Amino acid sequence: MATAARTWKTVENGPHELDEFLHPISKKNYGKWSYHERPRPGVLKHVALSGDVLFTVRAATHRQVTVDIVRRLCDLADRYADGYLRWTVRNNVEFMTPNAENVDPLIAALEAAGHPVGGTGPSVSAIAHTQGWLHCDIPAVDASGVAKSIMDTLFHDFAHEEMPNRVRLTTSCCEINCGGQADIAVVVQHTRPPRINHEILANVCEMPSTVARCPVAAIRPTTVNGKPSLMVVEEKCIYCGACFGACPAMEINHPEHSKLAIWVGGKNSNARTKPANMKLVAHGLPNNPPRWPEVGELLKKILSAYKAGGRDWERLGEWIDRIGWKRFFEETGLPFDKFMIDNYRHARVSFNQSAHIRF
Amino acid sequence: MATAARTWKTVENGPHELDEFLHPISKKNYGKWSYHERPRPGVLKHVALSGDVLFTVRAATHRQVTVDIVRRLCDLADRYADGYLRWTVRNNVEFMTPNAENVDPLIAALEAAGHPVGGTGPSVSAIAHTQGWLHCDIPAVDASGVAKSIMDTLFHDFAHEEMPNRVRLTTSCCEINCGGQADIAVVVQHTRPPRINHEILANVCEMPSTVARCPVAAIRPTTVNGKPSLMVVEEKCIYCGACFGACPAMEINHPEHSKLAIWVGGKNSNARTKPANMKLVAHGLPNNPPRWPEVGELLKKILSAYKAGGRDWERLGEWIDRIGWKRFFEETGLPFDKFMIDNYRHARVSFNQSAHIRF
Amino acid sequence: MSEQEQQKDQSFQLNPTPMLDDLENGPWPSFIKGFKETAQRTGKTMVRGVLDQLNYSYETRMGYWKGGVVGVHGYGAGIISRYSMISDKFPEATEFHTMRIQPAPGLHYSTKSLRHICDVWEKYGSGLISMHGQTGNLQLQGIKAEYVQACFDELNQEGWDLGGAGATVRTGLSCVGPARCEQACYDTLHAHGKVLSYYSDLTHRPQLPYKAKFKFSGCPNDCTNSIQRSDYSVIGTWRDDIKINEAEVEKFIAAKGVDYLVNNVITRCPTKAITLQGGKMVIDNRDCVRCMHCLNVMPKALSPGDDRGITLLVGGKGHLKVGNMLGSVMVPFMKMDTEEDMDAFIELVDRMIDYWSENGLDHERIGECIERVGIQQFLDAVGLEASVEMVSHPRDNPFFKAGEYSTDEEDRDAA
Amino acid sequence: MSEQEQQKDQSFQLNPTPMLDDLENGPWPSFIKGFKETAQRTGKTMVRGVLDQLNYSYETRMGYWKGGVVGVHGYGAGIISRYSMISDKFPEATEFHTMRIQPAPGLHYSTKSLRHICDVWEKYGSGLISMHGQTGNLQLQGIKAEYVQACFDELNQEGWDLGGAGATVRTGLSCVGPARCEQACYDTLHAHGKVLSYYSDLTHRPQLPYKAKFKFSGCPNDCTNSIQRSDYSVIGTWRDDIKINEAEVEKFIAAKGVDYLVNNVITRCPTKAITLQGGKMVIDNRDCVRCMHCLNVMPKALSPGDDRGITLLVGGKGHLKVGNMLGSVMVPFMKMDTEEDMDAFIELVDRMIDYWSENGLDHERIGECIERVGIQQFLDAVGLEASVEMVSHPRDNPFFKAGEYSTDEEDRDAA
Ligand code: SRM
Ligand code: SRM
Ligand code: SRM
Ligand code: SRM
Ligand code: SF4
Ligand code: SF4
Ligand code: SF4
Ligand code: SF4
Ligand code: SF4
Ligand code: SF4
Ligand code: SF4
Ligand code: SF4
Repeated sequence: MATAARTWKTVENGPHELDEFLHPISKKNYGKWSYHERPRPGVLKHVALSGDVLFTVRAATHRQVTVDIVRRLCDLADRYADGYLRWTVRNNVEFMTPNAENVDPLIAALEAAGHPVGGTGPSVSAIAHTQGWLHCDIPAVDASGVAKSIMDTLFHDFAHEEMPNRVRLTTSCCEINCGGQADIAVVVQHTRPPRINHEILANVCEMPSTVARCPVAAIRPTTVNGKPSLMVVEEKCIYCGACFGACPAMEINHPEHSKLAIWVGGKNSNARTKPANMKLVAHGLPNNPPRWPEVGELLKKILSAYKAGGRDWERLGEWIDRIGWKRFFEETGLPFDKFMIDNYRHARVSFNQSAHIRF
Repeated sequence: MATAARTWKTVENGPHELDEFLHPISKKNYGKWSYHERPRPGVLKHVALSGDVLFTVRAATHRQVTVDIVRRLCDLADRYADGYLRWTVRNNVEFMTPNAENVDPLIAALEAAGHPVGGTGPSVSAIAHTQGWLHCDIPAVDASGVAKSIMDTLFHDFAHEEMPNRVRLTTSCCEINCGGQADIAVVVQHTRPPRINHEILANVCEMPSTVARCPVAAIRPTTVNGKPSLMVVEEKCIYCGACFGACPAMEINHPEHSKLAIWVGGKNSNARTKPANMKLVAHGLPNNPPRWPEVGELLKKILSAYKAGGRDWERLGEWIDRIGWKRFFEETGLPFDKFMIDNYRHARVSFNQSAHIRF
Repeated sequence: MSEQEQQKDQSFQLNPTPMLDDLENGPWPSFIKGFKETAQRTGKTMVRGVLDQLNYSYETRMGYWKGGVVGVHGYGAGIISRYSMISDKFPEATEFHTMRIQPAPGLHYSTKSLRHICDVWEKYGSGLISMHGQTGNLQLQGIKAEYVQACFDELNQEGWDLGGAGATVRTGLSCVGPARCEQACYDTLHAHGKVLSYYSDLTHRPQLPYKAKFKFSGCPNDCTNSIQRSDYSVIGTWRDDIKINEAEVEKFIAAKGVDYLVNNVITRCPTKAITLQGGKMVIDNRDCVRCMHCLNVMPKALSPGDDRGITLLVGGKGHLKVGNMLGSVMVPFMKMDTEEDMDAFIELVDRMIDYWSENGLDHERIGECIERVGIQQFLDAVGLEASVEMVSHPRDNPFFKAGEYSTDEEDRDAA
Repeated sequence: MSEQEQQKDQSFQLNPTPMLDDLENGPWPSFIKGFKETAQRTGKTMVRGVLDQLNYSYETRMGYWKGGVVGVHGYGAGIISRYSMISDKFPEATEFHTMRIQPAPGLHYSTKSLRHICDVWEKYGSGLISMHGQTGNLQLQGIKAEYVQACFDELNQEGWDLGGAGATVRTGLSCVGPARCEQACYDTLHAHGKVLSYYSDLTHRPQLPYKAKFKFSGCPNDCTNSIQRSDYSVIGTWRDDIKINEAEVEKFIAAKGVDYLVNNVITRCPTKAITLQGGKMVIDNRDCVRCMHCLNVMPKALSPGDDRGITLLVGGKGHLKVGNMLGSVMVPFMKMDTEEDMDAFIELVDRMIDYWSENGLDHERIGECIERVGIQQFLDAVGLEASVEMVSHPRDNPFFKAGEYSTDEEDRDAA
């Protein structure tokens, strides 16, 4: 087949046409919605200006799905949602129907098929996660496994709306952080410089690109066994792993020395406060497959303090802004340490340049 | 005299002993004060836990005073304040007395002597200013003249407490800004790179220090007429004038090209908000002695918008935070321009990284 | 012969994966369970190999994939090639390439279209799908290089195109917007479709300093996380007053009480634009920054105004080099109603991409580029006026070069 | 022969200074009027020369002073020398040096002491005084090099010492504090005296990378602007609860009304630590950040707690190089009641100055030095524990090196 003559001429259309994929009620009331309600966790009810009603049922998937799973979801969509379905930006699947009586059976069928319903309103929605050992070429951890383990632990709060506001989690399998900012993020953290594999370097490395990739100019050309190679000035290196993305010979990953760190208070919406970057609150957690229990425990601590203390509509970072970082560390029992003080480019702007202190 | 044998052996005591300079009521109630009131602009009434009362009368000086003026103030202190007086950090003079009946005659005498009383509470206190052409070796403007001109213009608000909160002004005669951050600051701004006086450079310049002083590494060693000298890479230079402080051959000042800029919203107290740096709102104002009328006009505009719109206790920067910078520019009639967008080291942190916009 | 056509070995058996098996437990859907199911049913050895290698990764706590070059005819991007570094140990996992497919805007599908994808994918590939990647691609995960072109051709005939990778425009992401949401201030789905189609060439053939992402959110709730995760963040907003349904406001207060109104609406407004006056809420729209909070709490009572459009924020990106960079306002407002509006938008973005293409360093995102050259230069180059809404506050340092200075000698002498 | 002793020329006349004369008008005190008065009375030609040169500056819009080296026996700093660059034009302005004198803490004087200074200064100098410089010096402005030593010796006999200049500890500044202010949480005046006396040697002899300034404010109102303008900003604070005089609170509310309380106190608290409960104000001291606002508005009703001490902020400085830098918290709290407390404070600052002396670059302030080396290294070197109060928030980028890593070869192989 691979050698058979190709008869098809590529059509470079970019994104697929949307028209044929929209639910008829969506199409009819396109851009003319009035308001929404949340009848129960996992279900939205949107009301159009025309008076039309559209129920949405949101269910979890594990993102790394299969043709079998997709076909099963299609079966449910054919049965309960007029043959349409969509995915959310957090890998949840959504079924829409104007028929209120379809909602409960759909929920039952989804849960029977292993797709719990939830993730709406002030709940913990699915984790936005990345590729990990399953596919990426630079991961220090498996993203799908970490995500699965955490969601098993926090499951109650996916299926219930009991948080002060929505909680968004991400996990990322290297410091590059494809998972992005979140209320709570679990990100790989390296604790030592890359070891250079001089054997393969000459063959696999575009050396000038690799040198340029380093944010602190710690990589220098050198000669090893008479061959051109690279070296790392270890005092300068900040263990970021960026060079490994450029060149597989810059071996940053290590079963012991690649750890996990926890970040909190990221926020993307503009509601109330401006979007905010997440901040480091724990690091050096062991890379402990298959369940990474230390991570789950810590997330539970953070979320239960937030659940207990946060006010309605306060996102996690807003709750901390109100009570102060000192109390955040007290109430979660996490230790603050000197590494959590920024010493990178804009460090100064994070210093407490005031006499505002909580005692 | 200069050659006469020296008999005195220096006593390196640092600050002068305080004890003999404290008013007896201060000494008696030292650290044991209960509260204060402001009976009228320029007058404070402090009440001690002991019940003792101490009135303070605050009057303006022009800072660049003389023995004649100081002696005159001493006469008043002897007559109305038991022989003691102090200066504030803003170059106002203060007389303290436990006798309420001394207050009015003291005020009258001070004003007769040319020292208006005021500067307390929500007023415009004296300008903290710098040396200027009178004394410094690098100024582009005369600080005392600018300060005098502004205070003549704003005089009403020194003598009255009609502002939303206290207003602190500074002026500085070069970009180094010895006058410091303020609610409103008038600071020199250069609009072109230094011209190098190669004639004198070799004699007066510690070249490596001068090179090191430049924040953007725009200064390079070169040779001029066979002699070692310096050159400025004009594309890099940010016209800061720092090199001129290191070396008088780096002639940054110019009667036309050295301008004045206005900065607002600096705040040093920790009351409510954290201390804040001031921000650029006008630049390219002409250096126009002896009265710099353009500066005074602009300050009046800013202050009258603040006076009209600020809420009680809102410092100028807090008022702007509430109404937004857009409206600040609208209400003062000042134009915003691209140079007011930061492009220096921490520029990014001043960008609007949100969809929060006022229309 | 496609994978599917290979005779299924009747004796197909998965190897032991003790570390992975633990992940089959628990209430959350298990990807391991899913993989095993598909492997068992189809007998795909690639999936078995991948499970084996993954189990080995769990044991050794190291990853074992390396990249290479795999593509389709005429394109320079869109396939992420993965070769096992330990194929001697796991020969079945030797190749495991991913095809990045651009879904429709808003991640909408018909079951018909999805079933077709599944059929094609089962024919040529592993049957594993990542749905969706963080950038928004439908990731068909696990195909051998030899089947890539055929698989693509079959999909392309049904309107599916590849997404970006490397130094290209990437697949876009849009919120559900007008299809279902009352807050949508512009047609995110149409804008997404139009803009990304326009950039197909730049998506398929690396010609840029580095990647460029677009995300489209219908309102400042920013359900696509665009400010954080895209170079071009397109967020719906409005310029006139918030629309108020007074009857619904009264119902809200009657149902929830004034305390609730004060504590959950009024005091949460970031700019104190809302005040309580005689037990009623009054919005001073001049102070409103369109944060969405009050509209979120009271969706029946409050709605975006009628004069709608978008705010464009530029420069969002991840951690690399500079630490996380949020996008910042580049165009405070522009209309986005008509095709002409969208053309004007594309024209503007074209100028930005052009500037960046010419001035960006290798592997430098546009946000980093603007930070390096200084925003003034960028604004001038793309023909935008500075606006105070681009900043949280004006500069606080005096290090700027305003105006032109004379370079003639006379002037030098005067100095 | 001192200046004063020089026979006053009977025909002494000021030259025309048309630009300056305009500054004699207006309600604000006029320095020109003052200068002329003193010049006329004393016939000091130096003052005439300075007025002439200043008038010329006003005409040409350029300054004409240059520095040099003038000092007193044994000291390396404290005199700012000024020579006219155009002494051919204004020979009377040839020399115009300034003596920086350290006043008593809080800028307090007796008339006796001031009169003495005036007499000595009229004898040796111009009679012009800058009272005070921004750093807090009494600046005796205008003396010839030949009279400097004699003038200093006479002043020093009455307890006046020189302040700093160049790469030294500089003269300190303290708020009026316990001498008159109910908010003072420690003895600013005594601390200022003690600390600056201790640093006399470093004040008089340049031995540091650059200047170092101390400012002492009795409470977070920071009436000395210390956070902004000093390397070591010492600010009074308290650890226990705000003291409340309930009767005065009631009087306040009775007099001003609940609205005023809400709008001017409660809603202004930066951390929402104050709530209105049943028409009364309740402070949750755990959320209070000691900003002073409520105490400022209600000085009779609210006062700082009893467990008082200081916060030390390090690194404040002006524009040069890095843009304005505000000091940041280095010691959230330490007691400052006893001599031993102050000794402990000095010991700590000594360690900071030592570290900076060894690690600071030429002309680098301690704040810049800490920023360059990274705060971790600084904390370790001076023996301080990291505290969350040092930051507004923990780091938001992953670029840190936590913990030690093994460097042995075995480990390398394992990788
Ligand atoms: C379906 C989805 C958009 C899509 O096109 O896929 C969506 C849909 C809605 N979002 Fe969202 N949001 C969705 C992702 C997001 C994200 C991005 C994310 O989760 O990664 C954000 C930004 C989160 C952040 O700040 O980090 C987001 C921030 C919001 C907010 C602002 C919340 C806040 O207070 O900060 C609202 C307002 C609200 O909750 O009323 C909102 C409101 C809504 C509403 C109520 C809008 C409406 O009127 O229909 C929708 C139902 C929300 C619900 O779950 O209760 N949506 N929303 C996304 C569902 C993700 C999921 O499966 O969990
Ligand atoms: C697949 C995906 C993770 C996932 O499992 O979802 C992914 C995977 C990779 N990302 Fe990513 N990124 C993915 C979304 C993101 C996002 C999120 C987004 O787009 O919303 C980000 C943050 C936003 C941004 O663009 O910065 C992201 C920031 C990065 C970066 C850091 C870029 C930066 O400037 O900070 C890199 C490194 C690089 O480009 O050199 C990177 C690089 C990579 C590479 C190419 C690793 C490498 O250099 O070899 C990964 C290929 C993995 C693989 O085997 O497929 N990926 N990456 C996501 C793309 C799926 C898709 O196309 O739908
Ligand atoms: C005398 C002086 C201290 C000294 O040792 O010299 C002083 C004295 C007092 N200050 Fe101050 N402040 C003095 C300079 C300052 C400064 C520094 C400055 O002016 O350069 C500040 C910081 C200004 C800034 O943030 O930029 C300052 C910020 C405050 C504040 C905080 C105001 C705010 O809301 O931000 C208060 C509280 C208040 O006003 O009730 C305060 C309060 C006070 C009180 C009421 C304290 C007291 O209870 O006695 C004193 C009378 C104030 C008045 O004028 O009404 N003082 N005060 C200074 C008088 C300067 C002058 O002549 O105008
Ligand atoms: C006299 C005085 C201005 C005034 O009229 O009040 C002054 C005058 C000078 N300052 Fe200043 N500074 C004076 C207070 C300040 C302050 C305010 C303060 O101390 O509270 C600052 C801001 C805070 C700080 O320390 O940064 C200040 C920041 C500077 C700087 C910038 C330092 C920086 O790192 O940003 C320089 C430049 C330098 O040191 O190279 C400077 C340099 C100078 C020099 C030495 C100019 C030079 O490099 O030749 C000036 C000598 C002028 C003269 O002829 O007397 N002066 N200078 C102030 C000292 C009087 C006194 O001792 O009482
Ligand atoms: S976070 Fe890192 S390891 Fe994970 S998918 Fe992205 S680039 Fe790969
Ligand atoms: S890990 Fe980061 S800092 Fe270290 S050498 Fe590699 S790119 Fe540079
Ligand atoms: S601001 Fe500049 S010119 Fe003015 S006194 Fe300070 S250093 Fe001299
Ligand atoms: S003016 Fe400033 S930027 Fe320009 S050369 Fe001098 S020190 Fe450098
Ligand atoms: S971003 Fe706004 S318009 Fe889009 S789905 Fe979210 S709330 Fe609705
Ligand atoms: S949208 Fe946000 S800023 Fe505007 S009034 Fe509502 S809460 Fe305030
Ligand atoms: S800083 Fe505080 S203690 Fe000192 S004078 Fe100001 S208000 Fe009083
Ligand atoms: S001192 Fe400031 S932070 Fe503390 S309760 Fe009063 S207003 Fe709030």
